[in-house]
Amino acid sequence: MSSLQQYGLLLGITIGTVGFVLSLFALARTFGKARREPGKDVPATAGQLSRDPVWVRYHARYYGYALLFLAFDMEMAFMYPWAVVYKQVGLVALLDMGVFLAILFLGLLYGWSQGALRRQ
Amino acid sequence: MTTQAFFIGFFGLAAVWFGVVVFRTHSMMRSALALLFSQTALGAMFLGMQAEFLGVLQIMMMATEMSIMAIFMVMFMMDPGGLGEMEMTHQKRLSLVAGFVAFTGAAAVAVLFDWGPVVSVAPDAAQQTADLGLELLGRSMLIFETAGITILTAMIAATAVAILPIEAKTTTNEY
Amino acid sequence: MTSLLIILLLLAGAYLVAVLEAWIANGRLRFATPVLAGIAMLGRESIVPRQPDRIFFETAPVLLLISAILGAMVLPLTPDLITTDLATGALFINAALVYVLVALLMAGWGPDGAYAMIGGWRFLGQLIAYAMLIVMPITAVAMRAESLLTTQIVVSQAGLWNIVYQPLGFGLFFVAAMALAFLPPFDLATANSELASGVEAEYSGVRLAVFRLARLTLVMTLAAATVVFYLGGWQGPWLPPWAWSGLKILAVTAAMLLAGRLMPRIREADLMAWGWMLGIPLALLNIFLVGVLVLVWP
Amino acid sequence: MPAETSHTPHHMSHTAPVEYTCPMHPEVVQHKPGSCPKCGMFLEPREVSADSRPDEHAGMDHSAMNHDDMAFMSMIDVTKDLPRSNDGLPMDWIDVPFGPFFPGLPSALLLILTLDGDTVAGARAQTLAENTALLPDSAAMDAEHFVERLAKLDPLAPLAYRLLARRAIENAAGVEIAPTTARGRIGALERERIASHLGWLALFAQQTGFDWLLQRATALQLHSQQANRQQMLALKPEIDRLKKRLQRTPLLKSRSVGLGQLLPDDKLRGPVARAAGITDDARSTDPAYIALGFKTSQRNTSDILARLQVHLDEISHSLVLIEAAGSIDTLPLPVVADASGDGEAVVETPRGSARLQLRLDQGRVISAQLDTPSTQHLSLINALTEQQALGDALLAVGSLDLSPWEIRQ
Repeated sequence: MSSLQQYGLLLGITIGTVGFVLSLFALARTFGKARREPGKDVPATAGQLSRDPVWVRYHARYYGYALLFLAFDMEMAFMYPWAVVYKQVGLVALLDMGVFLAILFLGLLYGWSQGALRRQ
Repeated sequence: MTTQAFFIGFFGLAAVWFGVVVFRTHSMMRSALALLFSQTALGAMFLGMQAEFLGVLQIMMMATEMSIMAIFMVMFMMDPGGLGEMEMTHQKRLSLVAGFVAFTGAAAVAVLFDWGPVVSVAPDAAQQTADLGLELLGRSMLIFETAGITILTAMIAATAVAILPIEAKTTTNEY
Repeated sequence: MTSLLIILLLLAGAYLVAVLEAWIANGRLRFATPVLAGIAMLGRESIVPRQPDRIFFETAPVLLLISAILGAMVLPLTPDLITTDLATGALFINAALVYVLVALLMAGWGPDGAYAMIGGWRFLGQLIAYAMLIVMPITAVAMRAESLLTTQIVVSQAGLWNIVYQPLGFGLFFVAAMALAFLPPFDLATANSELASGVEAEYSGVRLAVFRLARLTLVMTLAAATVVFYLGGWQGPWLPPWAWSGLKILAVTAAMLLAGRLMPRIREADLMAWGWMLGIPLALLNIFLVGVLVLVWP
Repeated sequence: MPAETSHTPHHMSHTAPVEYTCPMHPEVVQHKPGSCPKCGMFLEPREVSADSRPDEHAGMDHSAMNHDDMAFMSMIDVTKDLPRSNDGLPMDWIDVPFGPFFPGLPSALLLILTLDGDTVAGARAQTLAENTALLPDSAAMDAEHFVERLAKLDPLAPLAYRLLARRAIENAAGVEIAPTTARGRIGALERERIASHLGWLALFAQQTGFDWLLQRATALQLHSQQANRQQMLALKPEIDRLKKRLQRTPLLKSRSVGLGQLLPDDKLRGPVARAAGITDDARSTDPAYIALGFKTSQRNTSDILARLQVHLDEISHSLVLIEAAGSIDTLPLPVVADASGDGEAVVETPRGSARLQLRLDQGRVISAQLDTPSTQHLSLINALTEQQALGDALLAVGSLDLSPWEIRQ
C-alpha cells in the first residue's frame, strides 16, 4: 500500500466514524425525541438554576508550565528524526543531542528557579 | 495523482475556510480552534505532498500549541465567549488591500516562475525521516544547535516576562 | 478488509474494557451489562444545554472517538493485522491522541456550564504534565528500533522486551498513558466529586453513549500502544501472535483500571509539579541511558 | 466591558416605566423579566429614559471607531476595576453553586464558591435542611415527645441527640442514673461514633475518588449501624486491616497533608478541634467514661491528614470503649412524671460536643436552647477555602464533617 493510499484509508476511517455516530444518533432518534420542559436545559449546577454564562476570562494557574511546555514541544520535532538515525551515527549523535538537551534543560532550570514550575 | 490532487485541494480549501472562520466568529475559543483546524488541514496537505514526517508533526504540534494559545486568549482577551458579539477584524481596507496584493504576488510567482522539471518520485517516508536525522547531525548541526539556543532564549524571555519572581510573590501574599 | 476487522476488534475490545471496568468496580463479571447500559443510554433523552456553542458540543464526542480509533490504526496486532503501517507510526499515534485534548476542551467550553469548563481547562493542564512523558519514552523506543514503524518497533524487541530494556521509560509511559485516558487517579477532568463529572456533566443520552464509547476505545488504544512499545507486541511462545497481543492488551487494561481504584485522585498541583520536576528529568535520563545502552549492547 | 454593567445597581425608587435588558446584549429589550434569547442571562431592569442606550457599549463597536485616538479596548481601562488574584492578574470571577445536591458534599448543604479559575476566591455556605420547627419555642411539649423530636433533628446522629435530650431532662428532673445504664449509653454512643466516623471516611473516599476505601468504609458503616456488642467487636480485625492499608496507600499523604489547615479557635469542636491540638472533648470530664479508661486522641497539624488520623484513632478507641462498657443500651424513653426545673447536658456527638439547655415544667419542656458543632463549623468555611484549589477546598469542607441537619441558622 502506498503512503497516499494509507492516508486515504485513514481519511475514510474518519468519515466512517462520523457516519457510525450519525447512525447511532438516528437509532436513538427512533426511540423518541427529548421533550422540551422548562429548566431542563440549564447546565448542571447541583440543583441551583444558575443563569449567568460562565464564558469569562478564566484564570489558568498553570501558565508558567504552559510557557515552558511550548518550548519543549518544539524540541520534540528534532528528537524523532534524531532517534531514527541514532544507532547509525553513534557517539556523535549522543553528544549532539546531549548538548541540545542540556541547553533545553538550562531553560527548565531557569524557569524552575524563577518559580514557573508551580501553581501561580 | 488524483488522490494527491484531492488531498491537496480538499484540505487546502479546508485550511482556507478555517482561516476565514478565525475572523468571522465572535468567540475567542472558536477562533483559536478554527486556527488549530486550519493548521491541521495544512498538515494533511503536507501528507498529500508526501512529506509525511512534516505533516504528522504539524498535525501533532499545532494541536497542543493552539490549545495553549486558546487558554491564553481566554485569559487575556475581553469577552472570550463572544457574547458581546465583538468584531474580530481591524483596519478592513488596509487588510483587504494587503491580502489582495499578497495573493496576487503569490499567484504570480506560482504561475510565472519556472519551477523546472517536476520531481516525480519522492523518497519514501521512512527514508525521508532518516535523511532528516542525518541532515540534522551532519551539515545542519549548527542550525540545529542554534535552534536549541533560540528555544532557550524563548524560555528565558517567557519566564522573565510572565512569571512573578518568587520573592515578589511571597511579599504580596498574606499566607 | 483488514481495517474493518481491526475496527471490529477495537470495538470488541472496548466492550471487554467495559466488562472489565464493571468487574473491577463491583466484583460481578457480567457480559450483558454494557449492552444493556448502552441501549438504556440510547433510549434516554439527550438534552442540549441552553445557549451552548453547539458546534463544539456536538463535535467533541465524535472527535474523541475519531482520535482514539485513528490512534489504534497504526498499532499491529500481528505482523499482518495492521491497518496502516505508516512510516511515522510512532509519531502518528501521538498526533492522533493529542486530539483527545482538543475534544475535551470543546466538550468543556461548548455547553457553557461551570463544571464542564473547569474540567476542560484542567485537562489542558494535565496534558502539559503528561505529554512529554508520552513522547520522550517513545523517542527512546524509536532509538532502539531505529525506526518509527510500529511493526519495526515490535521486531526490535525480539531478543528482549523493552519493559526490561528500558523499565524507566515503561513506568513513565504507563503512568502518562493513564493520564492521557483520564483514568483514575488522573480523572481530574471528569472528577465526579469535584466537578459533578466535569466535561461529561452536560452530556446525556446518545451523546453520552458516544462519549463513553470513545473513552473505552481510548483505553484500548493506549493499552495496545503500551503492548506494542514495551511488551513485545505479538511476540511470545506457544500461543499464536493474535492471542499474545490480545492477552497482553487485556492485562495492561486491567492493570490500568485497577490501579486507579486503590489510590485517591492526584491533586492538579502535584500532577504538574511531579510531571515537570520528576517526570521530565527522569525521561531525559531514560533517553540518555537507552542511548548508552544501544551503543554498547544493541 | 459590558460585564461591568451587570452589577450596577439601578435606581428603582420611583415609578418610572421599567424595561428589561440584557447586560451583554443592549439591543435585547423586553417589558417583563426573563432571560436573554441570545445568551440566557437574566435581564436587568432599566428605567425608560432619553439616554436608554448606554454609552459604554460603544467600546465594543470596532468598525465604527477611529483607531488613531487609541480609545478602543484599552486593557488597562477595562480591567482596572476587576478583582486581582494573588499573582496580580485581573480575571473575571464566577459564582458556582456546589449543592444542595452535589456528589462530593453532604446533601442539603449549599456552598456557593466564587471561583477565580479553579481557585476559590470566596465562599458562602448555608443549609437548606428543614429543621427550624424541631425545637419548641413557644408551645410546650411533653418530655417524651421532645426526646423523639430531638432524635429526629439530625438523621446522621440520632442516638447522640436522643441521649442529649434524655440527659438534659434527667438533669432538670434531678434523676440519678445507674452506672450500668451509663455504661450501656456509652456503648450506644460509641457505636454511633464508629458508624459516623466510617461515614466520614466514606465521604473522604468519595471526594478523592478512592473507590476501594469508599466500598470498604460504606460496608463497615452499614455493618456497624445496628450491630450488637459481639458484632461490633468482630469488626476490629477488619478495621485494623483498613488502617494498615491506608498507611500504605500511595498519594494519600500528598492529598491531605498541609491542606485544609485551620488555626486553633474556640469555634472548633470534636475531631476537627482534636486534630488542631485542642483538648475539647465532653467525654474527658464524664466520670463514666473516665472509669472505662477513656483518653482523647489528638494531633497537632490541624490539616486533613490530622483529621483522618484522629477519626481512625477514635474508631479504634471507641471499639475499646464498647468492649469495656459491656453492653449497648437501646435508650428507652424517659419517665419523668411531673418534675420541674432547669437542666443542661453536653454530649460529645460524633461531630463534637452539643449542648442543650432546657426548662422543664410539670413534665413538659417549655423552652430549650441547642448548640451544635456544625453550626460553629459552618462559619469556618470561608477561611478554610480561600485561595485553595477547587479540589482541595471541597475536600477541606468535607473534612469538617458538617451535618446540614443540625446547623441552626
